[in-house]
Amino acid sequence: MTLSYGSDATSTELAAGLSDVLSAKCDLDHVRRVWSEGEFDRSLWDEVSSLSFWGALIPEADGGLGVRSEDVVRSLEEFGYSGASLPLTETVAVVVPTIHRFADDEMRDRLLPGLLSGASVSTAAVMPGGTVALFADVADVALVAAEDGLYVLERDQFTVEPVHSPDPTSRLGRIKPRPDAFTPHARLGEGALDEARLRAVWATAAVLNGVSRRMLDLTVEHTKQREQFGRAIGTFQAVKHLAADAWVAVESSRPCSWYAAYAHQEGLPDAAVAASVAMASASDAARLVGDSALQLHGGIGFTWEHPLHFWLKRGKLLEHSYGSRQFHLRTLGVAIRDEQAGSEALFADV
Amino acid sequence: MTLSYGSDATSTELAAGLSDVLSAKCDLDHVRRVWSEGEFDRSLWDEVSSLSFWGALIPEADGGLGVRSEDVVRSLEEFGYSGASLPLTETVAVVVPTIHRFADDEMRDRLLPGLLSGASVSTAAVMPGGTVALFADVADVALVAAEDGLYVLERDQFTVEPVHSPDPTSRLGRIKPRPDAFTPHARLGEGALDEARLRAVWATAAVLNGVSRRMLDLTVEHTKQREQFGRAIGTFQAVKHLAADAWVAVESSRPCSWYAAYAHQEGLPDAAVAASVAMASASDAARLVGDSALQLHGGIGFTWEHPLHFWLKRGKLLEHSYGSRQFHLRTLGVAIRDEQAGSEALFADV
Amino acid sequence: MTTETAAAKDLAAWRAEIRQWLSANVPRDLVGARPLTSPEVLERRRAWERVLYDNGYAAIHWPVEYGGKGMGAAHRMIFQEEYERASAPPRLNIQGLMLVGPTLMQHGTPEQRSRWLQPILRCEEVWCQGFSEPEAGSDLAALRTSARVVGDRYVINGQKIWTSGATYADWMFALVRTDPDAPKHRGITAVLIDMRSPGIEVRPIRQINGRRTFAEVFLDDVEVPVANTVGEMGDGWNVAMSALVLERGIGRRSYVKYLPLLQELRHLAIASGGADDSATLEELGWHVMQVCRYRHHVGRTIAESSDGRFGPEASLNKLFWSEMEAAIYETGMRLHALATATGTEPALSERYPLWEADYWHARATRIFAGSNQIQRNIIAERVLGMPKEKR
Amino acid sequence: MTTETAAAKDLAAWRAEIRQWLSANVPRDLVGARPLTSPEVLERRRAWERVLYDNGYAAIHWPVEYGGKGMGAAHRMIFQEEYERASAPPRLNIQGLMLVGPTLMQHGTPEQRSRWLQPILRCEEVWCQGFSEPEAGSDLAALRTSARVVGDRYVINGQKIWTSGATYADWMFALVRTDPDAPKHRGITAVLIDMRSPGIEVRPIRQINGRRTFAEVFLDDVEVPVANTVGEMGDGWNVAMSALVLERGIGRRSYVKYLPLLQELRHLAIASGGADDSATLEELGWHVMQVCRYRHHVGRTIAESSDGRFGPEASLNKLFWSEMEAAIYETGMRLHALATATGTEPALSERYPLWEADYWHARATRIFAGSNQIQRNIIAERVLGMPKEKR
Repeated sequence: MTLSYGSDATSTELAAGLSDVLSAKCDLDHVRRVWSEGEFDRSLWDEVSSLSFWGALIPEADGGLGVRSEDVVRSLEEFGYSGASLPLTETVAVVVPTIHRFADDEMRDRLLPGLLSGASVSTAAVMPGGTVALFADVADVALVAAEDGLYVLERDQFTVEPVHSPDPTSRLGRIKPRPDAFTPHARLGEGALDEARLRAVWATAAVLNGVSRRMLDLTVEHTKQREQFGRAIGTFQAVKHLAADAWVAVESSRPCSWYAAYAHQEGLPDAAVAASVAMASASDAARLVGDSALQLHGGIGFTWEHPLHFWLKRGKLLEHSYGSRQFHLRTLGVAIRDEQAGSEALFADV
Repeated sequence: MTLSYGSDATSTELAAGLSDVLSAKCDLDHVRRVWSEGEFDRSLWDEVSSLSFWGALIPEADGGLGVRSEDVVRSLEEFGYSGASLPLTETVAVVVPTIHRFADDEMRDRLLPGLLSGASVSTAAVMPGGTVALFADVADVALVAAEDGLYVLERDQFTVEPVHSPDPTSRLGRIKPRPDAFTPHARLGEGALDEARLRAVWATAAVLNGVSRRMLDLTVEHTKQREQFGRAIGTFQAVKHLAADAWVAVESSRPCSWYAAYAHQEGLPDAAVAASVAMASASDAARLVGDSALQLHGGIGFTWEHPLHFWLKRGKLLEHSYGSRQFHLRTLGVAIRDEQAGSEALFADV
Repeated sequence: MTTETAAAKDLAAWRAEIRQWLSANVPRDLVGARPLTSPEVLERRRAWERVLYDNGYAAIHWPVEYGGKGMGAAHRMIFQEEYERASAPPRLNIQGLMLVGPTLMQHGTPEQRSRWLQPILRCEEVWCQGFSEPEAGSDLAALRTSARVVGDRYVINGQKIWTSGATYADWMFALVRTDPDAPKHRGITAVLIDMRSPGIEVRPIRQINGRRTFAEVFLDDVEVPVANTVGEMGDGWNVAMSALVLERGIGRRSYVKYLPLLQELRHLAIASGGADDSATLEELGWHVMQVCRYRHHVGRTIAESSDGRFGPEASLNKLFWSEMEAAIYETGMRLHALATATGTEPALSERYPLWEADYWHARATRIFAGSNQIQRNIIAERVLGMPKEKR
Repeated sequence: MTTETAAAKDLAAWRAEIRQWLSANVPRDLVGARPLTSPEVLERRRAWERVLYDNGYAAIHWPVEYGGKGMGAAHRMIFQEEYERASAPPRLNIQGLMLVGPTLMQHGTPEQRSRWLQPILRCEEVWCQGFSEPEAGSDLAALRTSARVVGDRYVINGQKIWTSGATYADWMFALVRTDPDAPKHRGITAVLIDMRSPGIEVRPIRQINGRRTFAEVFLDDVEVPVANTVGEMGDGWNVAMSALVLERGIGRRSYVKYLPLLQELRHLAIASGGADDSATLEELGWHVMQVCRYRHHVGRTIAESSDGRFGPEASLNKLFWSEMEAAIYETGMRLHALATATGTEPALSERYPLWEADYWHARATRIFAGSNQIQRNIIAERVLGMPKEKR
């Protein structure tokens, strides 16, 4: 299988299908409403559920779409671009495929139908040392990391304590398992935790790149319209160079998540490095793009009324979800310390 | 005593005296010759010696000028600005005052006259873990740090192994003490090592700021002269903003070395913090200014013939002398970890 | 005793005096009171301003003849440092004390000075500034609010934006266009507008951090006496420029303001396990360095200014502190997120929403009072003497 | 087997073929030979080019009809990766193979192609590029070198600068001004100049790293047949622009080139005690990230390009690798200085002067082939569609 970096037909079609629904149902007014009302966006969740999207990564025989990991990356970018507030990343990229692969038959049969239909909402708390998860309070099913592996907790097995986040629509919360929640039966098979982490990381990187693209598009549009000193501010070199650097940051980050998904799917020796590269570069880009976006919008970007801040805040949340930039850079630093730079654990041949 | 940040009469007069000699004797042709010929610039050394400059910081009664530490800072900047290749920093700011204060009478009487007259050349290897010093091979006297304090070694007590440096005129070398060099008699009194380190740090920061100022001046001048697209490149906003950021970096760094010298002179509780701030900010500025200087000069800046590279290379050497930026930032990080931010050990009242 | 030493002693005595007075008088119940613009808090802030006035501290930089102490920059900066160290309440009438008062002293008529200066000093009349407009941000001279002269009155129509304090200010120091046919920088006039005039509507702007500290001000046939003109009619641009130098300048913000932020970073770093981590220590150290740089830049500028006025170098000040502040808040956002993810002490978690609100505000500072892009142009052209852009 | 899978197998087979051939054939005695431009080393490099030619690897991207393999971007990148992984000698005739050959295929006459293509392929004639002039750097169209038509010859006068390989090149692909009265971008013509023509003087430029890899070329009444014009007389600007896209584009530099640099950073970090230091690890990790980004950006560009030609997005490529490379060398300078100060293994110390020379060169890459400021303008205007500057 050759790596298409998102340009092949499957990837494009899947993204187009999702994008159609999102652009029809999740326009700026919708995003603004979700941010104002504070409720979980159940109607959009149901719309996406009707696409059979949640099972994208599991085989058709098991009720999924059977596409490859790298083929959902473009869809994840579209999701980030849209501003929708859903546990889309967690469900499609982490929970469904991990349960499909690592749960026993009983658990699969019990949980997958609801997850695939959208009747159950899910989330994942899989990074080292943390039990904070997005959409924790609306999750029916949660993957939760413990010292000895990855557990599947259902709604009555945990409580949720809300915690502050720059993006309240992502409903960040601390998952507090009940004392008896970590049963052997709830534990997924060997390797589930590593797998879930990798998935969460490359998938979130893709979403974050979509967030960055949206911020950049809003900004470039603004600089073409906004006039000062008798000309569009986009004519000023200082403005151009900020925009150009932002574009370079995001466009050099995007292929990294495509590759990370591919390396993971193929089981390449550099899959872990690739995931950290994807997330660290997406964070780098989001910070730079967000910074320039706010600066180039001028005052209007600081008003609640202008939509820019929805993506700014989503970006700020995702930058620190599933491992901060620093966390992933250290992972990469350790990787090169322990392996020669020419090793396939850092740069696999493709 | 109030802090004048370099604007009082003593400071200005001392700097003007040095600057007169340097601008008369150390023009661009002279600098180019020193870089080409590879010899120690003994003639310029003798010129500066004739100013009685080496004893600036020791009392008039002992043959010095009796000025205060902060009053030599502007002179040190002029030295950095001039491009002269001399162990000026080490002699005036480190070796002479440290020996004057910490040596016993016998050593003072034996060494100071030669140091003050310029008959002896001196250097200092005072940072943790290192024995590399500027002008090591021409030094008659060297301060050398050991685990139990600071030692004064004379020419026959050490050998020198040349080591690579971006600035060959600064004659970087590793001082290798002879087996019997670290005698009790050669050891300076308690506190000498801390004192010498502080001095070397704030003084080098001042020199480095002078180096940065010269690079910035050369660059601004170039952008006014060089035309592309039918106008001086200094009219382009991208060029302006690089130059403006460079200026901000160096002008916000300069007062830090003035303050560090003052805090040291006055024995303020934040003297150590102030020295590290001075050096870290001078390194920050030098890197930024050097980067922009080379970029804005375009191709001409890469020719040996153009003088920019003398300051670029001097800057690159000094950035990593007497503690790198990283070393000093860690020192500051440890300082704030161990002290509340409002403590006088971080920010003394003045 | 040399003059210099005498001066140093004088400054030390001044610091001691202020420190002692503040520690005895700062109203503890105002520390952290929120929102600062609620009617109840505003009333207490007015009361505090009267206490400052009664003790002669309302405007130490104003000349003695106008009720100040005629103090120079060094004394002002010490006052500011001690004021911030004491966590004293934010000054309520900044625009009046720093902008309008000094501008009237420079450009006003004797009648204007006797009408307006004392109420500023006593905080009986609070001022806001009406310069920015929707189409006139960085390009201030593009302002469109029009003032037609009808008899001895202006009739003013237009809109101002980003006006802090508009909801409670009594007066606005505004720029309006009195001559639509003159070149852009001509035909602008500075006027003093009673905020209670008919035709003024103030709409607070909801910002991305949820706060409403700025407002839009709509002016619909607002009548203002021509006698409220500051300087010559049509010379408002020059009046405004001398006022803006005051706004960007030294003396309104000391390094002490940043010490509590450094302290919070320190707590966060320790709480999230970074106390022995070299990367975290370097990052903390970098912020310490920046705050020190800011401190000494201010100190140097004061030492070099004999008359308390500052040139284009003031652009360094604004550029530096706004970038420094944004960087401090950025690090704090990361450390707060980290502390939240790993679980931390409630005292720190409670600070996170406040830190975030301040984080967004800190990023706004890179735009207001002349965007940092504009400041860089000013530095390049007026300090470094680089040639002007082709226009 | 799907077409995609077949394509993947084809690429894997190609990689295996090249890897094996290079490992058997790369002349070990040329690895690290310095200086690369000494006559003796040049002779061995020519010999190596002939080996490549004899085995059909001289110009795999050239069409089969001209002696290449007609391979697309993916194959070329694999060749490049393996070539760099094998530490094979730098290609001697880059300008001929990448710039002049493809340009003649696009714009040349049949006679020109049959005269010049084969000697390029066989490395019998080495080419240099004569575009830049002292007054025409970023503003290439400001070039002044004049070519007067006298009968069937041009008489050329002027000066070129930053010409790599001028000391040993046989031919120069140059831009000259044939019509001094035409607008700046008109009146430029692309010509092929025999470097042995009377009136040519080559003066190597001593660079700040001590190397002399660039030269000035002075042209004093140099006669060149008008038949050596590439494209139309006066249309040289368009010929040059299509050539420059090739120069900035993909396929000349793979991520593999940076692996030895990362390896050196790794050694330095370990040797200077940074192996367990989080700040050092983050810094190393950042460089790994950057090299991966570069790799995947190139991979993506190749995947998206069907015809092997690249648009303004190529500006990202040049901007990214030049900044990445400069940053890697900057870290290395710090680590080398640190290792020197604390004392380290001789093998690393010996590398320091070489690293430094390369460090300065790496900073030059941000200027040559269109400064990074120019690249940012191109991205903003041609990729993002931002409006052009007022001129």
